[in-house]
Amino acid sequence: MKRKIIRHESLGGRYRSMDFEWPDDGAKPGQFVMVRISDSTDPLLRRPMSIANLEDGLMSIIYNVAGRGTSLMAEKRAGEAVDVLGPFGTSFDPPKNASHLLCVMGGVGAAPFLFLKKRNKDRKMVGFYGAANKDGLGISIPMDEMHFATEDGSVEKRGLVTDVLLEHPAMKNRDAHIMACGPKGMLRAVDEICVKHKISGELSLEERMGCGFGVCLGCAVETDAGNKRACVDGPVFKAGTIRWRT
Amino acid sequence: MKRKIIRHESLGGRYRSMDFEWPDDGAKPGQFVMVRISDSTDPLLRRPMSIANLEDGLMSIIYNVAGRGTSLMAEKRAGEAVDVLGPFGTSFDPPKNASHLLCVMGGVGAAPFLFLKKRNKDRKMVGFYGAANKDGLGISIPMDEMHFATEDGSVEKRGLVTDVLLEHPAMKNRDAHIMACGPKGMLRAVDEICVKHKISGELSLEERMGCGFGVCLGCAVETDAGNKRACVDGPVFKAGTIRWRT
Amino acid sequence: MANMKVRIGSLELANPVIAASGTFGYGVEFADKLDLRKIGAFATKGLSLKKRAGNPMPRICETPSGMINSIGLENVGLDAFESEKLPLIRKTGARVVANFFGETQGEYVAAAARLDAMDGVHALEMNVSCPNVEKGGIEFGSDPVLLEKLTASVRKAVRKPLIVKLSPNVADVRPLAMAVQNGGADAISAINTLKGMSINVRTREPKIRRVFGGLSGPAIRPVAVRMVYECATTVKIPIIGLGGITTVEDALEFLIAGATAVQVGTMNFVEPSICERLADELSKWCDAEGIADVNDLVGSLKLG
Amino acid sequence: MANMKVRIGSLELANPVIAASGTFGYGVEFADKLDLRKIGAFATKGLSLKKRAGNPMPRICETPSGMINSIGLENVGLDAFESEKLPLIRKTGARVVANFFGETQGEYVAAAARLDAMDGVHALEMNVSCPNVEKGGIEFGSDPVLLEKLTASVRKAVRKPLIVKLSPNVADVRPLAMAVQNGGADAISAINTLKGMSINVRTREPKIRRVFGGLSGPAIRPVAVRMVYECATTVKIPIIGLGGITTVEDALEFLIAGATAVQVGTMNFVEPSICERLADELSKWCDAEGIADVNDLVGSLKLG
Ligand SMILES: Cc1cc2nc3c(=O)[nH]c(=O)nc-3n(C[C@H](O)[C@H](O)[C@H](O)COP(=O)(O)OP(=O)(O)OC[C@H]3O[C@@H](n4cnc5c(N)ncnc54)[C@H](O)[C@@H]3O)c2cc1C
Ligand SMILES: Cc1cc2nc3c(=O)[nH]c(=O)nc-3n(C[C@H](O)[C@H](O)[C@H](O)COP(=O)(O)OP(=O)(O)OC[C@H]3O[C@@H](n4cnc5c(N)ncnc54)[C@H](O)[C@@H]3O)c2cc1C
Ligand SMILES: Cc1cc2nc3c(=O)[nH]c(=O)nc-3n(C[C@H](O)[C@H](O)[C@H](O)COP(=O)(O)O)c2cc1C
Ligand SMILES: Cc1cc2nc3c(=O)[nH]c(=O)nc-3n(C[C@H](O)[C@H](O)[C@H](O)COP(=O)(O)O)c2cc1C
Ligand code: FES
Ligand code: FES
Repeated sequence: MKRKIIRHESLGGRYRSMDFEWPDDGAKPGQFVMVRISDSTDPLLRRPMSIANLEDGLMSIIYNVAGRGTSLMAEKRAGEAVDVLGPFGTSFDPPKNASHLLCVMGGVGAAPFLFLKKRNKDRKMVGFYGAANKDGLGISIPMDEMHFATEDGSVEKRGLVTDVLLEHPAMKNRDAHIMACGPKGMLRAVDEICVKHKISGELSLEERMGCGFGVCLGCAVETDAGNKRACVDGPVFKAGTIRWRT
Repeated sequence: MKRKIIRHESLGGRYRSMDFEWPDDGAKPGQFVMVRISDSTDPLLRRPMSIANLEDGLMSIIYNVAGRGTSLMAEKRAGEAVDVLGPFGTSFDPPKNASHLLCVMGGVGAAPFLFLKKRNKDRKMVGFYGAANKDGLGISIPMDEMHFATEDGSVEKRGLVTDVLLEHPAMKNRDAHIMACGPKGMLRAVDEICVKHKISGELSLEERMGCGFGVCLGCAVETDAGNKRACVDGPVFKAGTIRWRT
Repeated sequence: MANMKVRIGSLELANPVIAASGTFGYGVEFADKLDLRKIGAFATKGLSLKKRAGNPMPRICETPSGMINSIGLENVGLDAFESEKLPLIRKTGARVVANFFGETQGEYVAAAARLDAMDGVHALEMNVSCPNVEKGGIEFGSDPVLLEKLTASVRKAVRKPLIVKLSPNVADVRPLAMAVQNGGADAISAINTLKGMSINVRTREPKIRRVFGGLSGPAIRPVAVRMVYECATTVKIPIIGLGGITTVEDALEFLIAGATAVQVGTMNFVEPSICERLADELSKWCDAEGIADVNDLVGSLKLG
Repeated sequence: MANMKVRIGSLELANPVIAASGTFGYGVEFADKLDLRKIGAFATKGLSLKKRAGNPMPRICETPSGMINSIGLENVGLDAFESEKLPLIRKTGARVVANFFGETQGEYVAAAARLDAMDGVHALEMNVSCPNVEKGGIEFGSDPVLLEKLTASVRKAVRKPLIVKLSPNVADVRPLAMAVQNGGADAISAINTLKGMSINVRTREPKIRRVFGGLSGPAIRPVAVRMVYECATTVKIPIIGLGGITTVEDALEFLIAGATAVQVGTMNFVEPSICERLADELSKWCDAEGIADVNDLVGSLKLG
């Protein structure tokens, strides 16, 4: 579906955000869309992008120029059209009675949490935002409490965002709920934390995707219940269900 | 070589002209450049385009949106860069003592004659411009005398431009010189006219081109002297030397 | 309006556009993306007697104008297909080509016989790009003798139209096309994916966990058109052409080369409604060109 | 600065980047486009004993991320090559790989022997994707027995490094790689073009007059990398990898898969100075990654 781009700008640092026309079709935080880069057959496949907001007839995505597809995307201008399919996948579904909502975000993995917070303005959320360096923390989210970690120590704590999470007092609480999106290593660490601390959690997995709607089987995730597809059975999976491979 | 596009506009009808920065490197009318459409590998090959002018540090090309390559070209905007190699090939070389210079042009094949006339302002030239319909006559050239022919009769003579050429009084003159650029059928007809009337002529042949500089051998033209390459031995060939195939 | 109906053995399709196996799930995933009644048919993901989990990740990567996949023939198995998928598929009104495979001739025959008995399966497509575990892993589709035997034994076991899908990883496809015809199949589909490989140079690991995978998409179209032409000029049974179709012109290339119908694979991922669009555009193209019957295009290549 | 020198038999190249046959003319056409001393070598257009006019037009067409060519091995012949081209080539200081072919084993041997004697030719590359007119047109490069015999007889006739260039239009490239090694060649280059076809649907004519042509360019890279890997894990002689290289990452894919050197073909048309750029970028990449010797990359694929 071709949609008109209304705004397309750099967020400073490594990320760019793109807003395009989109009706409020009930898309939920954690879901994603598939973006077609060009009408050419190279690059051929669509690219999955988390929904970073949906408000007033505009959908936002926030992306990192990672390779050829996203660099071509960065060349598009406001006024031009972008071809987007979706929304696809499962969403974050924090339990109504959770005592604390802890959001663990790595780099551009913060994008869905912007949407989550916008849709849950009245629920208190604590953000834990990690990246390699300052540049990787470019998504600003109106969390009620925010903690940062950088591998180079340029912002707040030097180290892993999961270390900051572990130090948080809310972790003592079994009714807390953790949600995470970011690199695999981080997700795995969060998963192990959830299991160890017996805290409920949701993990958004970014697998390579061919289609985004469940038919190519390119995005298999091994779970206790067998192969699942990251695009329709995920991207948001319950913590404690994934069989991690090295 | 990446060059900045200074102007890019529709000429009305089917043609568009693009002006980009280019030093006056001695390029001559009849020569062409090879334009890279995109950094993507699809479309892969450069597209040959006649030089329509070179003046004040700007080169112009005029093109017809014929297929995928030229449609993508049409999307480029002033201020962006275009990747151009050249100039390549032979040029029109009308004899100094020709009594009349007769330019036979078909459709977008008029482009090199714009450059030819600009470089030969003081030489009298007669233009014969043919196309399927009015839309195909969109290149305006300050010839000293201009005749038109359209297949649908929408402009001047209904029929072939070569018929108009044959009716011209200058054709009685053995010292006239004919130059032609356009579709193959037209070129072949002009070639036969030159031979029959014993008038010297030059034909610019548009063969499919892979490289533009003589190495792929994709542009072979059969001549009395064996295979020639349209890109380095042409595109401008002497009339009476081509072995036409159906 | 031009006639769009084409015939594959005893099966008549409303038009020549079929969605290719492995790119259209079990069809039901597309029920909200296009009108399944408006396309010729769809081919299911390759089915085997037993459910299969497939290969480890990563299973796909992108290449210039193409992609490599090594899904490893993951599928729900015939039981679940019959009990869970087929009832839903039947409701859509789609024409169904059941794609299937085995690791031994016996498995092929058994799977084919079961599918032949299932209500709502209209034709069988046999994927022979699979290693024969009884013959040291040589692919069924690479040896004419093996292939003719396999085709003949499956033929005996089924009454529905039998299509054999050829592998392009051969020196010459013509003896294999002959083998399929001699074995009694109703049609050939060509081509399956080309064996390819790609490397992540940063990690120096193959981009596909199992190292090799199948190359599909526009990149392979010239190879596919060539093989379809070679098949069509070798055998009399109808050919279903596929490999890299993205536009109606691409589909026409296959028809003109000698295909009676076409399949669209990888592009279903990029444009989920493409099969319906191409069926529609093909019909309009025929009308615009004054072609009364799409079958008149088949094999209409003009040689100079 | 990392060592960039690689060895093909007795020939040492300044770096592993070679311009591929048929895409670099006779080298002299590129003298004003790049510094020929800065690339490993270039391969000439395929040479035959006698001059050849090649195939009728059209000879090329574009395909998704690729092109088809059917030039028909047009070349100036060995006499003109020696008397007209070679003196000019020698002035450039380029390393020259003379690509050659024949229609019979005798022609191959005769052409090879002549090139072996020419000053300024540093290595020979034998194109075996040609029909054997004595054997009913079967390609020399498709039959291991024929190929080993051909290689051995050419080997006897020449002292310069002998490279045999393999065709990808085979079911399994490994027996052919073995045949080349057994025949005594110094190296293998792989791959030549894939047999392809494309049709102009408006005119219904093949886009290539001779119907079939060779598919090259980025589209075929996954097939090429796979075949290079298969060759490199089968034989001990060095492999020269090619097929669709457009970036330094692409070149690295081939090295990591097991190639000692690479060739760049079609992309010379699009970016005439690409070989020099890639040689430069490869050296910088090694430095940035702390690789002391480009040969350390060769076959460094990590399997999980
Ligand atoms: C559900 C989901 C949601 C995503 N949301 C976002 C988002 O909101 N913002 C954002 O910037 N990125 C997001 N990604 C990742 C994004 O899709 C990839 O970065 C993008 O496809 C890279 O495309 P490219 O052509 O620029 O890079 P390529 O040249 O294709 O690859 C560059 C690098 O990205 C990696 N990569 C490629 N595809 C994927 C993929 N599907 N998942 C993970 N890594 C990949 C490659 O391995 C490579 O290292 C998401 C991925 C998924 C699966
Ligand atoms: C020396 C030379 C000078 C040229 N000058 C001009 C010019 O000034 N303006 C202009 O509009 N066009 C010119 N052309 C033709 C132009 O190169 C083609 O129209 C263009 O390449 C089509 O590209 P495309 O991708 O848009 O079309 P494609 O999709 O590639 O093809 C569309 C149609 O154009 C035909 N075509 C493709 N390439 C060529 C070619 N090289 N020559 C002739 N026909 C071709 C195809 O057969 C097809 O019918 C010139 C060609 C040559 C050889
Ligand atoms: C992800 C994927 C899975 C596939 N699975 C199957 C399969 O199960 N059985 C089969 O016969 N072909 C399978 N194929 C091959 C396609 O049906 C088709 O032959 C091939 O992709 C070429 O067509 P295309 O270029 O239009 O994709 C698969 C292709 C892809 C891309
Ligand atoms: C126009 C053209 C002409 C070619 N001529 C020859 C040739 O004469 N001899 C040969 O061995 N290979 C020839 N090739 C094959 C290339 O050398 C190379 O193997 C092939 O194009 C794959 O590499 P690429 O994808 O980088 O182009 C030719 C290729 C092209 C495109
Ligand atoms: S991306 Fe295709 S099945 Fe998930
Ligand atoms: S276009 Fe390549 S030789 Fe003329």
